[in-house]
Amino acid sequence: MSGYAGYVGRRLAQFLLVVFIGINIAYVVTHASPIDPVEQSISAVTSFGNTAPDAIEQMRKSLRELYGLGGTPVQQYLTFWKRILSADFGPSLSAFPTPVGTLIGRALPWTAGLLTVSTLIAWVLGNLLGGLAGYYRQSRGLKLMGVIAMGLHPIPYYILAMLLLILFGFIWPVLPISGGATMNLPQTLTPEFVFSVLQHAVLPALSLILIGVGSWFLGMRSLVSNVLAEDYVVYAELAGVNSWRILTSYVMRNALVPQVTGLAMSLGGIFNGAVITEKVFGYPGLGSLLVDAVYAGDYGLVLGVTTISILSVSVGVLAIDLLYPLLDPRVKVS
Amino acid sequence: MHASVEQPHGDQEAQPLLVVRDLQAYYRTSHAGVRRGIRAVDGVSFTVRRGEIYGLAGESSSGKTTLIKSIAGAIKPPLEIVGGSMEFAFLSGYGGLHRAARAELERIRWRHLSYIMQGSMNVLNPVRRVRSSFVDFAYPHIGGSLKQFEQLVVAHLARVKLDPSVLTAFPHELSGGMRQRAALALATICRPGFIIADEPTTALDVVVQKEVLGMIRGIQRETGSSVLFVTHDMGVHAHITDRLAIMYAGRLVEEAATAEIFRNPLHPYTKNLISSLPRIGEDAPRAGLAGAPPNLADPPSGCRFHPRCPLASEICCREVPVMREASSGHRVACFAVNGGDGA
Amino acid sequence: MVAFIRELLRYRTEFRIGLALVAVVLLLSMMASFSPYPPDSVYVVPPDLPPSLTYWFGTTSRGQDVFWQVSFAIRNTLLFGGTVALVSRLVALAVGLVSGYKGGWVDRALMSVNDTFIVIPLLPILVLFYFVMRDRISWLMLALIMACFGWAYDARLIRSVVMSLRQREFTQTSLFSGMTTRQILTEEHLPYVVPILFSTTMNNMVWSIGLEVTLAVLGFTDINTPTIGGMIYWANQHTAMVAGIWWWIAFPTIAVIMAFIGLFLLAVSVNAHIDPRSRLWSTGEAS
Amino acid sequence: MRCISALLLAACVLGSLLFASVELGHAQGIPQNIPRKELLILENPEGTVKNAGWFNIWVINASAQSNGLQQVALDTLWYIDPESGLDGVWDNSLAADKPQYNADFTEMTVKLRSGIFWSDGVEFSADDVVATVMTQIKHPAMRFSAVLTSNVASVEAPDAHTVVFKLKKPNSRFHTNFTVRWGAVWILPKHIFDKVEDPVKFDFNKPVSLGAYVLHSYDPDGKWYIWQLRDDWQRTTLARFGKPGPKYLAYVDPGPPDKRVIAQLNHELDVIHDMAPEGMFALAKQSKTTRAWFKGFPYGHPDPTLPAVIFNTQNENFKNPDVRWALALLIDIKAVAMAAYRGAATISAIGVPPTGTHPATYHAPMEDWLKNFEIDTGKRKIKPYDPTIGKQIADMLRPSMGEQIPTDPAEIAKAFGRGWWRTDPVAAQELLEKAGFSKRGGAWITPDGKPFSVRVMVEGDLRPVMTRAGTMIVQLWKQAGIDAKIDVAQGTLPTRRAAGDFDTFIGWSVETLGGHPDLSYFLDSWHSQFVAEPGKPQPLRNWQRWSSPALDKIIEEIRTVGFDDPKSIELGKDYIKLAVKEMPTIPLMAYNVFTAMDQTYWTGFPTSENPYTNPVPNWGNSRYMFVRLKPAS
Repeated sequence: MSGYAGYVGRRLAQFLLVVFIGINIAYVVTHASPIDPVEQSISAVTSFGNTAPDAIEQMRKSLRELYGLGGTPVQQYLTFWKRILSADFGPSLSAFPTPVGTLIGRALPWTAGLLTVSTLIAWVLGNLLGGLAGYYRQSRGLKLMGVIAMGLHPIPYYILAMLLLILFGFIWPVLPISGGATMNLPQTLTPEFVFSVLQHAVLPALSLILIGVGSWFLGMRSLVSNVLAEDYVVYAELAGVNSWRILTSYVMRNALVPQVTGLAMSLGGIFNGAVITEKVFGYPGLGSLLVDAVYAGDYGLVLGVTTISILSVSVGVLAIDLLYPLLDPRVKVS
Repeated sequence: MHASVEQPHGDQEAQPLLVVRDLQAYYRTSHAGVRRGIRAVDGVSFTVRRGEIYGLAGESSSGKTTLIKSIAGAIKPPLEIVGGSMEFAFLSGYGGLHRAARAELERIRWRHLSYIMQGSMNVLNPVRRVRSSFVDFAYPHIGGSLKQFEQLVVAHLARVKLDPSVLTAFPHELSGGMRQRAALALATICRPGFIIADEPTTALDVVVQKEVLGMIRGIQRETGSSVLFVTHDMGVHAHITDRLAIMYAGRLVEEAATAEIFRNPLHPYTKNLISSLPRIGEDAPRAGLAGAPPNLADPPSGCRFHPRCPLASEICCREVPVMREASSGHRVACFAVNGGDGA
Repeated sequence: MVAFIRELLRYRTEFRIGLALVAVVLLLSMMASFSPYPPDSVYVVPPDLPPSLTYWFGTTSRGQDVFWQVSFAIRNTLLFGGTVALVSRLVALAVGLVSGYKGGWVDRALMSVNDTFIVIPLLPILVLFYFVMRDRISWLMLALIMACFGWAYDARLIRSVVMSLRQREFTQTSLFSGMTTRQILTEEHLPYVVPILFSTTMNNMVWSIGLEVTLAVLGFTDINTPTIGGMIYWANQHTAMVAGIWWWIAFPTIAVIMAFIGLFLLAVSVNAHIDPRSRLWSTGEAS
Repeated sequence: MRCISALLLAACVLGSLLFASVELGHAQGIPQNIPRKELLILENPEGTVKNAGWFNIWVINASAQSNGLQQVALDTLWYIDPESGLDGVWDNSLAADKPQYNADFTEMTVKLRSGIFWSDGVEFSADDVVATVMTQIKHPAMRFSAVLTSNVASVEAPDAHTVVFKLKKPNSRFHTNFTVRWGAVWILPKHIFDKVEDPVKFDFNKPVSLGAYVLHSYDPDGKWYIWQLRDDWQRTTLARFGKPGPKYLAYVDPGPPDKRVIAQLNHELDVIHDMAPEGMFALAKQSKTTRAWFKGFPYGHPDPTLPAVIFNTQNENFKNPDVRWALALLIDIKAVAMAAYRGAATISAIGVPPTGTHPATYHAPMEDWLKNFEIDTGKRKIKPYDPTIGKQIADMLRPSMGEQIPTDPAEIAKAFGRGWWRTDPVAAQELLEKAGFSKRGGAWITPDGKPFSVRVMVEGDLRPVMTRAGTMIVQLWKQAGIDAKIDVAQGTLPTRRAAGDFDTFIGWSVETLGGHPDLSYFLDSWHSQFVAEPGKPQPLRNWQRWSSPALDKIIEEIRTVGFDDPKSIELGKDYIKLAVKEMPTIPLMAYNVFTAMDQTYWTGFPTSENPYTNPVPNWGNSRYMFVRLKPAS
């Protein structure tokens, strides 16, 4: 077990390194952005009244001060890290003085909820059906499902989402097509609100599942057909081991290993948000916040979202690496 | 020598464990309406007696694997049993496992028929501990409490000189030899009457090979099982089998007691095999035989060996030789040996 | 090679269907060179006409012939997806194989780089990049950037496969028999990695083309060059979905789906064919 | 196999249960617990509001403005209508009368109404106006700080209903800062802001209203805001026109254009702010209850805004008016109108939007001057104006649109505009050659020997119509041998526009009051005193950075002439003539906004037949709509 502890230690060090480099790259890239938040604010402000250049210069100065953009680049960089380490992303520049944390905190539950659930459903469904399709190769239903998965997989997501929206929002209008919950419903944990949230999540989730299930399905099916040819499966079949047991403990269990890797990474990646989902279904979330922030040159907010994203993906990757020896005992930890 | 637990002592000649009659197993494919058949096993007959180790030799793509697949009932399209029958002592009336009812199969497998595979070090599920393989394979047949079962497994492992600790190990944590022995224990834990062993020692180094062969022999003696032992390695056959059949291009060409075959090979192919016999453990190619094994999709007419046979005559191209007893218990299918009349 | 393809054609229905689909799509994309109109010219034909004998795929609200637009778009999109896939596959393969096989500090160093690429969110970077580059951003440049970010995930996958392959007997045997690392990698491991490579290539292309569409829908691509994303962008600008100009969206979508199903079937059948274990079942070469 | 079947069955049952349960509930995108009959649902084009709980409109990063805040919750001194208005275009809102200037326009006195109350029961008074000015002057990071600082020397309230502004320099148009045309300087509640330590960091949540509605509820995720009619609505300025019809207003983010159309077809969105022309056509075809500004084609409401090709006149290539003219003569306005609006555009050759009262004030009277206007191509003199282009567009559309297209010349002029510049590649070539450009192998070379490249910056998705016009213009220029390319600056256009980081862009630097002939609303900002150095940010609206001593003279004269003085119209015409000669921007057409109104629940929307206000729902002026809305029977 000390080998494992050493492994964990080395892996943790690597994790910290990756997070550090990642956040630094994000910092550099966002600060290389040609969009100046001050100019963005000024252009928003000057939509009224003609303003002399000297007045604008004055406004610019006071904004720089207000936003804390003064100081040398080194000082700014140090301030940035001080903030990160105290888990405070500072104020948003495009929604000054609202803290970045508040904005993210508002959007995150929606994104995390929708994407976690639909990623998980797509993963379970895709792997289950893909596993069955790989195992029962002759089943017509599963073959058909394979064709459907193949066809759904490459449809541009935007098109699929719009089609669903037109289908269930217009031609057969049974599902809400906008927002995260019914308007004018207090966001408290009442059964009514929860139901409304679920109801509003059906279409976005369906679109994500439909688009996501295909790749899991196809991946699992080919993994299973590889595993099927393995000696231990052939042998277990010859030995008359219960076929459900073979499917689950022999075939799926072995084929799932790479799929778990994929799951952890896509779960980590959900913090990027699903910009198009949010756009099409008017679903609240991090994606549009992020794009808005980029537009506005609000690098405080961009960095906040990217940092959270970097952290969560890193944790996901770390988790796989730490769990990998458990999933696949063949892998030596050293 | 102990007899099978299930069967009363009896006349072994009268009640063989397995009788294969004129078995034909083809791979059938159909492309754009054109049906093709690959005659991997084409009219094979033999008998495995109780308590013996029956060897089956032949080079790659001679149809050995197809033959044992057919016997084991592991038939998946495009493989088809086209003709013939296989009668097991423990399963009557079906004419082969492939026709047996599902429930019947589940009852028989592992209890009466087990299997030691080629590369059997890879037969253990890599992501589960060794114990669960024993549970999956044998527990349904043995029953009782799990604790009792485990005691039984531990006892059985001792026979193959394995420590009980292997049960909690993952397969990859064991050495090749240990895995081989664990697989052997797994195949024999139910004391089956019939064991099919398909190249069980091929990938092993000489020392381990010898040890494993000894164990197979030991367990077979102890349980009185019959073993169908398939390998291309004539050295191994010499070491372990009681009787030996030589297969070529989907057909048996010669069958006799092992010692008899080595002493007095009759078929030109057998002769060639024996003369080019490598020493045990040496996996060298057999020299001295021109040409390649035939394409079974379009086999040569008559005796399938004739294109490579030094003794081939005109009749060999035309007609198929049948197995005839050349001396007591020594059957051979060759016009040059049996004389020129056809089937 | 020819014999191999002939064999595939003969025994694999999937291969035949796949080949037909890919051929149709390739033909369509090659037609682009014969377009009577420059791809970015508008109002060259009457707008909003449904598919007819004159305009096979109809015309857009911008007065373009959908047939020629799809032809340009699928060509550019496949070129784009192919470039991303090719470049990122090369990197993924190199990193995955070396990292998985070598292990130790090489693995840790490579995986640190790899993980950094995995964890950095791509979308804001692409958007920022677009802001900096503006109209100088060409499809090739976008493809290279996406390739930079598209390899890491699959490198990890390949590495994990190699890591478990490494534990298998034949690797040890090969090692003892004095094969070099390079030999082991190419001769022993590649056959196991190739199927994964194929399927990740598909996924990578779907991913990159999907991302291209996403960027286009958000308005972050070069709208002067027709791509599938570009077509959707313009269709969107003309609310083609609700305006009933379905052919503007349907045909590019169908083209993408055809291309992918075709490529997928090709990959699957080639995979199955080179895999000695499953080959047995179809050509019946019994052992 | 049995297992799979069972699984599939389970999945199907589960799926259908989900849908069934959904069908039981309300599947509509309308607020809960509010009677639909009392509710008007409008689009807020700002989309999803990032910082939803922020209502302090007076700070620099004011969150949402057109979420109902400026339309129904706030108020200021005057409103000017881009259309004819409920009671004339001018409305004294909080002010009791028009602004009173002294003779040299250095002092403005405002008389205020009495009996107007904030929604928390505090009476509105002159102190609120003074506080509005002083608070903002004190805090440079507040929204109107710069403009107030540069104008106001002091502001005083001699009594509760009088405010006196002392100005730093003469400005006869100072009151327009407090006059709503889309928006203005809104009056803040002194009694609230007095208690606030730092007004820049104050969220003003929940907002105290001076308008007729108060905040009822809002989405913390910024998708919707619901406003409720005040019980004491009679104590607001809107009460003069009667009781507003809708008891509740919902300003929502309805998503992309396709979805807005769907939402209105489902009667879940009463007023769409804007969409692509095709969406408008689809709605007109599919919905019997949808009404737009025009009953038929071209539907859209012409906003008093003038989309144009705006040159960066500090760029060497575009310094010469001959070049700008050459580029104008290469444009086929009919093709642009088709590409941008499918013909549903109101074109204008001169630098004033063809909307509101402007056609009567400027376009019609100047027609003769335009017909006789000549330019010198260096080789000859041509008369570039073609007065029949509006008619040509109508004729072009008639075969496909039929009866919707008017035949009466006056109607055609109203809907499609009058004339424009005749496409004249020969004259354009001569002009370019006169400017020292040369054509080599079909491609134009600048005088300093480089390829003549023109980037046309557009805003992409955010302004689809402009993007489409830009693409067409690029195509036309390209055909003439100019290396033209579209440059999508989605999201960055405001920054780049201000920074002068462009060759040309499609946008507007001309915005007028619409209902009033005065042009100083935009023109004053064109004075060379505001033009920034190259590389320095340009304050609005002179994005073309054009400076002209002749124009400065006109502007300075306007500053000394009263707002309603007929002389300012003459000065306006002088500006138009100058701009035609110099062509600092190529005026294209009015910004037609496809505002679609669903009459299923409400009737009485403003239309071209009953043009009492601007229906475009993000305009502050749209509040007048609410008093005319009646429930549909």
